Amino acid sequence: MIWLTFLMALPLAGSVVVAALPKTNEKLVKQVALFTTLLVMGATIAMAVGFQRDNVELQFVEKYSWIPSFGINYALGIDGLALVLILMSTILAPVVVLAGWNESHGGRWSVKVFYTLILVLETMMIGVFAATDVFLFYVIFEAMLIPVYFLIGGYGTGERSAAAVKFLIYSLFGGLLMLASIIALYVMSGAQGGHTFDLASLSHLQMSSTTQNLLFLGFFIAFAIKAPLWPLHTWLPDAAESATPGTSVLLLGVLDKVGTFGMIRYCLTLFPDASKTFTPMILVLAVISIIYGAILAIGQRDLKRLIAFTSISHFGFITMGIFAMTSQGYSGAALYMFNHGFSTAALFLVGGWMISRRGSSTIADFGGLQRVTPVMAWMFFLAGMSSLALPGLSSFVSEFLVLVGTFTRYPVHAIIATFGIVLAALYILIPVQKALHGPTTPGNENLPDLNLREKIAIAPVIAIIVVLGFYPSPLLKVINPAATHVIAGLGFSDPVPTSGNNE
Amino acid sequence: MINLAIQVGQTAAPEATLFWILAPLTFVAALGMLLVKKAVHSAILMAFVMIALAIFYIAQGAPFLGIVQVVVYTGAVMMLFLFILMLVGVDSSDSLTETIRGLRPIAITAALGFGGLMLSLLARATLGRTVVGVEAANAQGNVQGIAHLLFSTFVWPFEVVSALLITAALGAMVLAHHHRIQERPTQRQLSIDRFRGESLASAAGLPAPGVFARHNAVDVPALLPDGTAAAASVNASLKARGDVLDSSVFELGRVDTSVEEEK
Amino acid sequence: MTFTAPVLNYSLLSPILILLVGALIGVLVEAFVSKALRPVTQLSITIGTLVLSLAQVWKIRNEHSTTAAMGSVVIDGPAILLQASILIISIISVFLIADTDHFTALAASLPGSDEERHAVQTGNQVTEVYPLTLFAIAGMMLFPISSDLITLFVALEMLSLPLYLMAGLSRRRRLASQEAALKYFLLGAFSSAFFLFGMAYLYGYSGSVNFAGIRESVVGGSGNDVLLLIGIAFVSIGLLFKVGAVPFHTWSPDVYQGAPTPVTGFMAAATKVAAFGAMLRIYYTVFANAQWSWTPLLSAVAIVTMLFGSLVAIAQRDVKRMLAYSSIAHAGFLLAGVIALNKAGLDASIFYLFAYGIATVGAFAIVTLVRDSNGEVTDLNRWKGLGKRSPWVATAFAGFLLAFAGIPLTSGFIGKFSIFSAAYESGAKGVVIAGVLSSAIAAFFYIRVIVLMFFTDPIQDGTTVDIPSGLTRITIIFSIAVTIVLGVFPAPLLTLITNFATFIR
Amino acid sequence: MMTSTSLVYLIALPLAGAAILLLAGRHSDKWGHLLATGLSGSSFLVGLYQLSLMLGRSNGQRPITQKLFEWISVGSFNIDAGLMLDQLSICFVLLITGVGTLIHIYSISYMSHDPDRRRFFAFLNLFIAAMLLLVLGNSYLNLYVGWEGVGLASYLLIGFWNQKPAYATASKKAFVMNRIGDMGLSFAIMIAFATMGTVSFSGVKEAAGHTSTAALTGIGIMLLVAATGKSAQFPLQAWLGDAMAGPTPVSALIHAATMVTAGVYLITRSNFIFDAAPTAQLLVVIVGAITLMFGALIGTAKDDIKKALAASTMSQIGYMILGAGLGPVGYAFAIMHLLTHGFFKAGMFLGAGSVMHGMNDEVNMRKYGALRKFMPITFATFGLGYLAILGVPPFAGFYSKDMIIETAFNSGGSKGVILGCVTLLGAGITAFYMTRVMILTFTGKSRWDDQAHPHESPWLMWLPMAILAIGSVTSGYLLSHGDALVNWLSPLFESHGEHAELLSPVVVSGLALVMVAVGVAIAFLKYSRNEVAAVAPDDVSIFTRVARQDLMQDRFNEAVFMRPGQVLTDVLVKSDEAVIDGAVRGVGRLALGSGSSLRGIQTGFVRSYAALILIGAVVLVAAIWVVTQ
Amino acid sequence: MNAANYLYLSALLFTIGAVGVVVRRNAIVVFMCVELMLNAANLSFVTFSRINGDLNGQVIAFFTMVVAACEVVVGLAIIVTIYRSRRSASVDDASLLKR
Repeated sequence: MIWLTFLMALPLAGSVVVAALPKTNEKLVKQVALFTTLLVMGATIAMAVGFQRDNVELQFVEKYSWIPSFGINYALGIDGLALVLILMSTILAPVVVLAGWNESHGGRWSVKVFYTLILVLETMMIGVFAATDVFLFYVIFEAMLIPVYFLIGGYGTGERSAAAVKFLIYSLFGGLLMLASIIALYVMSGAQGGHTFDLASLSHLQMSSTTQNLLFLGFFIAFAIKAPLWPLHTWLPDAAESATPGTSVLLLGVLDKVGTFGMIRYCLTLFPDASKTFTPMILVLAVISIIYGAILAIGQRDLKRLIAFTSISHFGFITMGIFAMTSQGYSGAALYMFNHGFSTAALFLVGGWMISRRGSSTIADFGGLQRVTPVMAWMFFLAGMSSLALPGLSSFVSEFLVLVGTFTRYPVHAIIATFGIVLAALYILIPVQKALHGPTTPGNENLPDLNLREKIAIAPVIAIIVVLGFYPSPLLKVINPAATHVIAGLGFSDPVPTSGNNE
Repeated sequence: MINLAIQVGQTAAPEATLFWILAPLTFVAALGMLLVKKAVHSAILMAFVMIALAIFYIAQGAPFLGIVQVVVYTGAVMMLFLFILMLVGVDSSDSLTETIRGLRPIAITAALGFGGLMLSLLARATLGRTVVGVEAANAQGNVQGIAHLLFSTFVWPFEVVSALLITAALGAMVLAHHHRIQERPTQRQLSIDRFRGESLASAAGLPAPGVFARHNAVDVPALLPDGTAAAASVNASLKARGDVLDSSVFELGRVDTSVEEEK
Repeated sequence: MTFTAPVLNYSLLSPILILLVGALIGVLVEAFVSKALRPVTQLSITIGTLVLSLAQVWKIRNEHSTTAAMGSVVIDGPAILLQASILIISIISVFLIADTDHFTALAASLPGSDEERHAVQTGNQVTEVYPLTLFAIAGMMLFPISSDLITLFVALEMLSLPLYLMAGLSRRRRLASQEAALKYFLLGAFSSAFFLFGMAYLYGYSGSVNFAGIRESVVGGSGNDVLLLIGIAFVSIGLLFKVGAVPFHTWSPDVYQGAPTPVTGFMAAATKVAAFGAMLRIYYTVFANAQWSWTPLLSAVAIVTMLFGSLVAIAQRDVKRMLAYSSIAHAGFLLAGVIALNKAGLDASIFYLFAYGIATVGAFAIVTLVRDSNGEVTDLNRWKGLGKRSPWVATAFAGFLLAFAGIPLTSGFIGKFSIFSAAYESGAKGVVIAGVLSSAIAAFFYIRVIVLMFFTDPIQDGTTVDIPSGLTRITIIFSIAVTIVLGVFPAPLLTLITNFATFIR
Repeated sequence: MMTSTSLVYLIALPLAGAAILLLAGRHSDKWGHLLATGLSGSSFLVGLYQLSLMLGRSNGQRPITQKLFEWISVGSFNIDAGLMLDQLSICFVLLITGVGTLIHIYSISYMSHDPDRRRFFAFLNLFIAAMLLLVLGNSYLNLYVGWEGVGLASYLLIGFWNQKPAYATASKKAFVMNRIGDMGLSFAIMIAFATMGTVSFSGVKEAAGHTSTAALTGIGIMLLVAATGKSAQFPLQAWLGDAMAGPTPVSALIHAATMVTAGVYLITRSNFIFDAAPTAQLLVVIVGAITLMFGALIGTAKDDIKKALAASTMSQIGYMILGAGLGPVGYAFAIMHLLTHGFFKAGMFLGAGSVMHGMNDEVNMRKYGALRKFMPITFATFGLGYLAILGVPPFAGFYSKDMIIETAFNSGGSKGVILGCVTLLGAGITAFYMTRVMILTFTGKSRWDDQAHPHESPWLMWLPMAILAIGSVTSGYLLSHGDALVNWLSPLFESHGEHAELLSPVVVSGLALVMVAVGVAIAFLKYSRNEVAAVAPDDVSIFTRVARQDLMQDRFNEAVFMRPGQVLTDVLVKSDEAVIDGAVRGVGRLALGSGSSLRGIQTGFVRSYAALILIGAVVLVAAIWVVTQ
Repeated sequence: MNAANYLYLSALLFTIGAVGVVVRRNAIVVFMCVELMLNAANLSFVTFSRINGDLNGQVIAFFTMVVAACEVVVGLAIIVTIYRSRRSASVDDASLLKR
């Protein structure tokens, strides 16, 4: 079975086709890109059907020798978590293409380049989640930066190049720290029975606790930059402010997930003891991120920056769930990753449409949109509700799982984090009021409502948000086995209810 | 310590005398290279050092090298140096004041440090084997011995050095050789050019130096009617070498032309 | 004393001999072929010679692990690999040199003189560059395979002298070019004096001029180490000077900037291979057992070099100077491979040298293309918007920069990874950490250039991109292809290196 | 427990209505309101059907459940999407769907001129569905979904006319303050799961017996926080007055009859927790007592008819909370008051709406007067509601409120006395401000301006009012006749021993009636005898002024939470830019600066380069010198 | 008389040469100082040759002379070129390229 390679090859082939098309035929370029992403989505779903839910081992495993001198393999394989994230990525891709049908206009380069980059990025998005060889993971992890860098810098708005550079430098810095750790792992593996980058083999390495702590930090800082965790977050608002909405969706929705995914896949697996050592510190950072991100979001005047800060808050939740070391926390975090992808996508896409219609991203420039463009306004409202984790929408399930899972082990952290849900109400409702409610701001009277293409693009996102709010079981069933596996692998089991002891 | 390990006593007395006379002189001469102003003097001192070294070579059982040192190094290479020095200006002299801030103290410290440390280290060094002396190797003659090595063990570098020589020759040619890419102008042509030029000022030829001047040397420019110096009257290469005397010393008082204008 | 005729093993020396013969033919061509025909004749002779030499290297690849020329040279795996690398880099560099617009029409003419103008108008060319290049290449080929002090010294001079000359042959900004030649020459001679002095002490310490003999003394030496250490120190100065390590780097920014760009590319790439090749051989074989003495010092030099190169490059405004500082930083990375002193370090260094060399030539090839009416434009501010003006050229340059920065999927990443892991394996963690840190700093200025090219609007100042001539185009395409292929599929080359690279001692 | 398959229809019907109306958009403008009303009514019928089924079963068999699907299941955290209908929920179901349907009917006419009537009905249906989920959910987490769902519906409906900035702000305020309460519910669920390992009602009930009091107290307090948010109890009461920004039917349904009583439901539902956590229970009582006085006092000073009613609602819910806090004896009475209040307060709100309908949406009572003649039906229905809330026998309030007062007195000790006095005093103040409303609105001279043409509302509007008025009159008697409600609910509550009676029911009723009479009398003296100023007079006592400003609650919130919050936000926004990002930029600048200064080494002079090499050599030699020492 | 004395002398001459490169400004003098350094190295070679009792050192010295001669040719050519362009043989004047 070469499902995963096939999945990665599809968009790559698409990008080649797009690159080969004439520059002038923009429509065809877009159609090909859309068709490719839809094809990938279909293929992913087909693959997901064949996924054995109860099997905690990696599935769809592929392994070919890549650089034998270093023991590097082209090794792929997915567990429930990876499957969920790949699904998210491949569903978001066509949505982004369709939703941002015109956002590539006005960039520094042609439409063709935009879609070539998007398709290349999709290949890497699949690969980064599927890689089971640390080296392969690192390669994709770093290489992904390049297309995003050009997408931000080439097609963004405002201070786009500065934002792109900031993003790249930040990420590269983290990546290099991780590289140092990877090198150390590689060398140790050589001393303990042969050079390898195989994740499973590396997880059995013997190392002193100091070494483990240092290497853990190397990985963790890289991921904490990626997933922006306070105080390493300052690149994100700038990047999100400058990027096109579609790029932002892929950046916040998918790329940043690599950070939290990496914490689970690499930090926890490779350095279980160090993970435990650093858990208290990380939890504090996560809680700070939750509250800090929320407060900063409240204080923003720019719609895109606001959304970016909400994401920082959400990533705080995800990180907290991961390091709560309970199955609820883990599954909640995993589910949160998926859900955040869609709720942020909805916010960014609708926000993007609002911005492109109005020609400004300052919240104060909107006003009364609900009267003018009701459908768009409702979509924004729904997306916002999902972002503040309204019960019945998908984010609620994950956020609550994270909180409950954290509470059973770290009640204080959970309690502080819960205050985030009140702040969430503020950071969503304030822009909702300013942008959608009130009298229509002069100049906005004739803004067009969503057209059919936009409706079609946003529909699946909203549908997923709503359906998963009521029926998250299919995803949870895929995630749970991995959750228990990982938690048990760390030597943890869920805390037992205390009341049993009081009898 | 080397001085303990090496007991090369065979030629001790005369060689020691030679050394203790010549070595200080060599040292002083070398030091002099740094301290004298004129490049030519440096070169002479350098030649002295080289000859002294040649003597040391011979004293140490390397007569071939000593001769080569005198013939090739001192005779050819140093002459090349002197030749170029002539070209650049034989009596051009360096001012010895330092212009790069802080370099002088750094250089002196570095020199003292380097020299001192090297001497101290050499005093510390031990060899751990007995000193052989070169007599055995020179048994069949120094030249024969070297030739033997040169044409057997070191034949490859010897061959390769030829490439180096070619490179050097080629390089010198590239940088110094003018292709005659223009016909040399004939006297007739020059004359025509002079009259058809933009101005007839020079048609009658350039002013001769010393004309109307208070001095008649070739390096003193002529004076123009208004008392200023005529730059064109001095040979260009003198000027280039910086050998032109400052003519202002010889200038007449300036004629005030502005008064005439006012009338 | 009976004289036995020396055995030279000409077949093993043939790559170098072919080059020398080619150079001599070139010299003869200068004398006998008409001016009009010289350029094309010289170019074909040079390329032909290089290809022939490469073929010869290929042919003798399995005869390695022997000494030749009475023990003056060693032909072993690394030797073959290094020679092949030098030749490949040289071939693509010669393609750049073939664009005569970079070289002065008449070196002997005064800058700005009528004579010079006339020489340019009549299409005069300094075709002597070709034989000089061949001599330099021959020196470079010899340098890393030398196995006695004399050959080493002669090779060093043989690669240096032509480069000194070539640095001064630029067509534009000739004063700067001549200044570069002067600086390169004076400092080069200065450092080779140190090198020679160090050799004297090695000879004094061991009583041998042959590497094997010296190594024997290092392993089981009698007496104390003072002479050895002085010898190592001074020989190192000479070598570190050639590779451009701090504080012996000072020549490189000035010379890189002043020299004609094709020469800079050739020098930066090929010299580095040769010098590091020799360095690897000397440290891995001759000095290996005195590791305790030189590892700390060399580590310090490596760390300082990486950080210095990266930091100063940030502040540069000239693309050639920036690349020069970048190459200083890379010298630091490569020193990590020397410090590693293990098989992995050797393999990694050879890979890195090849990958870096190719990318460097490619980068300088692109520098030659950006021009205005006065020739090349190296002021970075005028590179603004290059991506708009000529996307392919800018993309290729970005590719090289990313390779220098060590971004995955480029050869630079594999090189950096392998060299750092080798250094880490040998316990040089400080060097690795400094390397990682300076990579982060370095990324800063590589990215800045990318920003300038792609994300800044062009200023209308007459800067254009020259349409690459066929040969330059080959160089660029080849370089970028190698850079990417080695980033994605490095396995064949790495395996080849692993199988080949073992020093015979 | 028996399972059922039909419970879901209770929720599904209105939910489908909401979905259809929202998705179909303008296409359903013509028939949307009818569909919504019909679906709400059908849900009511389903409720009645369920009631009949329930009546047909024996006491122990009455609760029924339905598992819809597995909702969340991770480790030991297993939550089904499950419904449970028992004696308590059926009361609510009928109240919600019954009153809800009436208000739907009322709204058909009330909103007929609004272009967005369809959307209004969609939200109403959404509310009904969410509220039903709240009362039908079989676990705290399911309840939580409904809990926030009604909050959302409330937000949407308060802000229905959100083009007015003040209304939009009011809706936001309501949502945020509700969220604070919701946070309490979250905490309660988390504690419950951490200590008991379950969050279903049945599971918690079972585990409560062997759970530490501390944990139960924690859960109880957190549930109380939740209740204060949703039921506008002290200290989270500030949103309710502003919530009157919504259309009047909304105020009637959500902010009087149903949603705001969810807190009472929650406490009653969690009786097993509060019974085992006396501290939490005491707090419930205190909150109820404070709020009933608080609301009553605010009510005395409001000139806006809806806000006066809202204050009254707050106060009446205070009664219920107080009742629920009195333990097993109080739960049923709290529920009874809740039901009767649902009738009369909804009726009065609809009456107010009717008045506004006839008065060009004027809400200031000072501009009313003498409407009795123009709106006789409205006057009649409103008047019946008035009598009910006053607790005049035999109207509904008499039965329910007196029970609470009586239970309060009998709750023992000084606590009983204090609570009894507070409730009595509250009854008196209630009588005062309700009489004031009656007088200002319906009697005296007309004070309206020329544009107003008061007229009676159409039948679609007065019919629901009339039905509710009938309820106001009869419900009290029906529910308390033969302790019908108490017996009906008794299987749900653990009965403890009867308290000693401090005061007999007759005495209590007498005292209450006296208080009411006093209140009415004062109101008559103050408002009926004197001319009422059309503009609220300024020369009033400090107490009136404070009461007008809702007892400074907004000012308090602003000074204590909003201002510091804004300052904190501003400071953080600036410091994010200056400190955190500044540090990052500082590192960049440091690198650039050191690079620039290191450039200085490259002087351009070949001699200084040589010097550098020489220095390098000296360093090396020195190192050797040191090493070989 | 100890042969090591030659080594001391050689070291001193080398030091003087090195310092001369730093302190002198005339390019030709600078270059002569480099030659002095090479000569110092040669003296060491010859001395070590004597100590070691073989002629290898002398052969190296011989090679050094040849190489030095080549270097001189190239070096002087460069110096002459730059002198002609700049009319100055001072190494300090050649400082266009910096920083």
